[in-house]
Amino acid sequence: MRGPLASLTADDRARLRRRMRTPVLTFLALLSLLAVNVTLGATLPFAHVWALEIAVVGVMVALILLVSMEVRKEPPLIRLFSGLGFFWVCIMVGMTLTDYLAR
Amino acid sequence: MTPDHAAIQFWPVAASVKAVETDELILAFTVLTLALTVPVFIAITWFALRYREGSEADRSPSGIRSNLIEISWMLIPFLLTLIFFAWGAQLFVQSRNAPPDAMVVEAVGRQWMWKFQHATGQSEINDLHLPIGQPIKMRIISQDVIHALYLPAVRMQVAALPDRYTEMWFKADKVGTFHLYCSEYCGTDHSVMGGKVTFMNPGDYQDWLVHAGAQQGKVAAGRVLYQAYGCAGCHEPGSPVGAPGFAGLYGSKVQLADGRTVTADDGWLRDKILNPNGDKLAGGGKQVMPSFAGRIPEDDLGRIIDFIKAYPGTGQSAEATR
Amino acid sequence: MSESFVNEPLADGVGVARAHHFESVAQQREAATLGIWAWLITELLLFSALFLVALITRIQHPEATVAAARHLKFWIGATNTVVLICSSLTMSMAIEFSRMGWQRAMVRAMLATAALGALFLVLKGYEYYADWSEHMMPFLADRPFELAETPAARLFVNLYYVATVLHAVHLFTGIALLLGMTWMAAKAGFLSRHQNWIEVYGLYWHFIDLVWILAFPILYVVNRAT
Amino acid sequence: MSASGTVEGAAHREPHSPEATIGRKPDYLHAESTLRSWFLATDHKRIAILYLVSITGFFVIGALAAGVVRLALVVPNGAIMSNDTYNKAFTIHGVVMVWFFLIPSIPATFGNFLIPLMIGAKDLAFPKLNLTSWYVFMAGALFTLVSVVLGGVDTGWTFYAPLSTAFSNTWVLPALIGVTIVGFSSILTGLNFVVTIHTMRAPGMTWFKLPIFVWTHYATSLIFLLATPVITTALILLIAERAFHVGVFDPAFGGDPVLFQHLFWFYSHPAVYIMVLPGMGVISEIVPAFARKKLFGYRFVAYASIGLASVTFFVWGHHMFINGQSDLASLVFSSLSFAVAVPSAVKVYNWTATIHKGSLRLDTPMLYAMGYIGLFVLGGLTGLYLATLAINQHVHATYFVVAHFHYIMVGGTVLAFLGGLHFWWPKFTGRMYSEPWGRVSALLIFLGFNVTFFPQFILGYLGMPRRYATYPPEFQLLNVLSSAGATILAAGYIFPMLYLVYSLWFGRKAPANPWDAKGLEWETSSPPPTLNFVSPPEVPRIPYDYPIQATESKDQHR
Repeated sequence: MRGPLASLTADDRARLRRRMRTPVLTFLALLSLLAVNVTLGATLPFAHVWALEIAVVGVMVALILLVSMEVRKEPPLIRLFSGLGFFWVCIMVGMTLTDYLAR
Repeated sequence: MTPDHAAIQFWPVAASVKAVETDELILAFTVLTLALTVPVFIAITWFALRYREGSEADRSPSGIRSNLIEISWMLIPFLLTLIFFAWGAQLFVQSRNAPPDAMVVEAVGRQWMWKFQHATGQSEINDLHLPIGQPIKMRIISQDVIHALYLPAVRMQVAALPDRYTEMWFKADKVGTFHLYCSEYCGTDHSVMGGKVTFMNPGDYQDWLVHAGAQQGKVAAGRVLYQAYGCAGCHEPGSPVGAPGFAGLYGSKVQLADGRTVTADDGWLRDKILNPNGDKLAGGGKQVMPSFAGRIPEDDLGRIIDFIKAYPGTGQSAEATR
Repeated sequence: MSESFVNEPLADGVGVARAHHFESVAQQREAATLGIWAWLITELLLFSALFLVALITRIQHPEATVAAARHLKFWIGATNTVVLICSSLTMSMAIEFSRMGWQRAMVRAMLATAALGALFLVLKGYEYYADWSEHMMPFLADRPFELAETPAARLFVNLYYVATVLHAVHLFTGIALLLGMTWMAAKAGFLSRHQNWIEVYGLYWHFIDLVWILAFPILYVVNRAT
Repeated sequence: MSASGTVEGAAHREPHSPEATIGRKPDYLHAESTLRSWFLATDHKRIAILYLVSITGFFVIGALAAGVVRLALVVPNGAIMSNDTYNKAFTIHGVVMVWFFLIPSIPATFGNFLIPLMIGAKDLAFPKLNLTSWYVFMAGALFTLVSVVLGGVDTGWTFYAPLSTAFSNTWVLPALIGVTIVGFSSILTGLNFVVTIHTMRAPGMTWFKLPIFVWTHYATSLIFLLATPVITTALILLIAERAFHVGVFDPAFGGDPVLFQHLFWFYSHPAVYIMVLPGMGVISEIVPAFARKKLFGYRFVAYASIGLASVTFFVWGHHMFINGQSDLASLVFSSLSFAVAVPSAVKVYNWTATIHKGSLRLDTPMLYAMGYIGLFVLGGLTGLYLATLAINQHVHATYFVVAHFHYIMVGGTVLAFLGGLHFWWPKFTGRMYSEPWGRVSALLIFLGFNVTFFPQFILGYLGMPRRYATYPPEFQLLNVLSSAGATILAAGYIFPMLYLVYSLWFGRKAPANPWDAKGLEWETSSPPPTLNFVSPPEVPRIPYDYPIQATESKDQHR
């Protein structure tokens, strides 16, 4: 039940700053990574630029998982679960490609 | 229609080297299966009798080191079955790589019939005549859904895909007539989408290509098409629709509603199939037949007309066209 | 970032009421977190199967896929990605406020999140309208397709609709849930009973965001290059 | 978030052990008796009963369709019914049995009822979600059922494109929508089990004290979570394909129908283990209880469950050897398929070793368990035949396949289901059934099953394709034999339905532990009270603490 920001005590401001630091930094990092990808996509500077784009996306995904979704603070079980789905996606894609890349 | 099969059989005829090898493989696998399962069955039964509650059996701990026994019964059956993977894979790889001198036969599947075309141009519907001693490469495709061409006598089947060619090759070594099936479920008449494959001596095959093949095949093929395009559903005597029958039709004079009389020849039959609404027949029957223009390719149309030409007159046996 | 690793305790008066079948609140919280992660695994595989289909389409029809991808509204997609990244920030803020016990601020952050989600849907709707007017809706039988001369382009364009509609459905459901929860969260005593709802919901929202972070490059960006 | 995990909220005022205040409370069946109390139940035991009643209904429908199929095949020329009727009948049989019976069968009934009891919890982690999953299941299943029975669908349960998307004129669309909906029910059940097994175990109930039943259900739940969403996507694409001609599976637009098969089998092969693993769990409970002996190789059996659930994701391509996938893919999938033999062998040999030097009681559940072991072994090994490339080229899509998977699905899952039903019937209902009738039915089912399905192995090797409404006359003898066996099998199914229902009113009252079995579910009354245990159960020192212990138990439980 807090009032508008103006009525905050100095202590509250410090808490707010401490609490908001990580989300804001993550936000800025995500935006800059997106900017990189959009620039690459719009200019297509070199062949096989998709590989770099995928790598940038990988960093963005890792950032959301580890920081925004706080996986790095979670116990090992949750960490395992958060990675499990991605591992299974690799199985699905990899095994399917044994067909499509060898036809 | 009956291929060379006994009334009751317990082992399928093997008409190629691959078929014999597949049989050997499955027999050997069965020996292994028995070696792995019979002890289990005997053990379960024996234990069930020996160690029934109240029996005077020795139940003192056996002292078996369990990790060793666990690992052995994990690995020994696995390694034994791997032999069969290798064996099966080797036969498979052979069966996937046709020799360069193979004779190419085209196979086209569609709901619900097979059309085969020989290298020399002759074509057949549902039935297939092939020489022995000569590698045959079937180039298979479908016009609609997925089918699969299955020849049990050579122990081979391959899907007929709508978008690309698949291949199957074999070298038959036994003269005879065997089943030919569609083995991928393809809709209503899946189970009648098939016929027979006849393996012949090369000389007989050449003979067949020159004489019988082209001619005798046509009427029979026409009959299949007559069924496949749904003509029979209305035109066969006794059908609920009561469309005009074909007995004695070819060459006869037909009364039309506008008073004209025409002769039912090849050209008129063709027009009537493609444009049923033209040349309305006398007798006031309701015109319900849909147009087949664009739906029947020209070669099929020719076969259907051949079939109508040969349609037996009233009283004759329908067997004449089979 | 080191101090952010230090687990800050919840503020006074913030917590979770134990349901009858749990032995402790800790167990209940653990169950909720694990449950949402299990659900997110299924979401990931759901969308990944679509991405796999997009990959196969690209392998089988590279030129048609590139032609189709270049017709997508790249800049609207990019703007929408920014919108969702903003909504992720407001969601993270809502979670932090809930932990601090600042209920009003939390409710405002949640409303902002829902508003950004709605903005995404509005932009998406505008994008569909633009696609429609450019004849880029091949699934409409009575409307000619712009890329009719490369028939396989149809595959990728239609797949784009399936994927984005599926994502929009998730977002729409998410907004509805969020508004319902905001309504409850505005009442007194919410944070003392259901604080972990915000955390669990936050994971879902971030994940829908993550799916878009994957979908945007897979649909719009990587296929622009031949 | 873990930050706050240890902090108890201000509103948490209830005492920690409400059990102390509970006196003699009525059991879960009699706690309330209104219809509303059943249809809005959140008690996992009541939801299990809801599932049990509904899947029994679906089983009857599927079995009737099977009866129609076997009737048609008595004559080779299709004189009994039209091809369309036959195709619709086998589609009903497949769709209903696979999607609405086999997949939910053991997990949604026994798993739902027993997992909380076995781990010493009061309920599943998410009781409302559990009820939701039943409603989702019923909604999807009834939707599909109406379309396959009233309208008819002729695609088979596999819905292969482009037959299902562009060619069939039947009610494919509603059937697909219903099956898609049912998938969500599977996901919710699996999610609930995973969370419950991780977080709700009683104090002291460590992973290696869990019954194998719980292990296999954990493995099954992982498959639910990891595989089901992929079939959901595949079905959504199929629905979009049929309704809007998306094109990705339609060769007319350059799409690839084989891609649908990949997505389909990525789910549907693991789904085989959704059906098989829970059955293995049931057998692992029954065999030690009736041999009075500790389960042999407990840890190996537990690990084998997780092993099976993982390996099963690498082998789906063995359904597609002749379907136009690349030769490399076929070789890879074939070789990996042989790895399934390892964990399967672990299970079978350990059950057999458990019987060795036991003290056996051949009651009804044990008869089913022994039948299961025999039939599962045959079904599993013929699976290896099918994974062998050269054999597959001959018997793919023949009756050999039909026989193989019925040995797994009926010989395996259905026998385990019936064995488990008899084993836990006293716990579910508080009543004992007629033991002589139980034994007679078990023997009838075993006999009827083998007469029905063994001839189909021969038919398949002779080359009779599956899904055939008509067939060459030389196959008639074996088909008639198979149909005759189906009649015996049907009789075997009817008996339990009669005497089990009879026992509900006239059966002897069951004690808490009629079999003198181990496991926490036997520590509470039959039927259990609403919150499962009157006082917190004491977790045993080791699992399967039966009188006869092989020396290996020391190795296993250091």
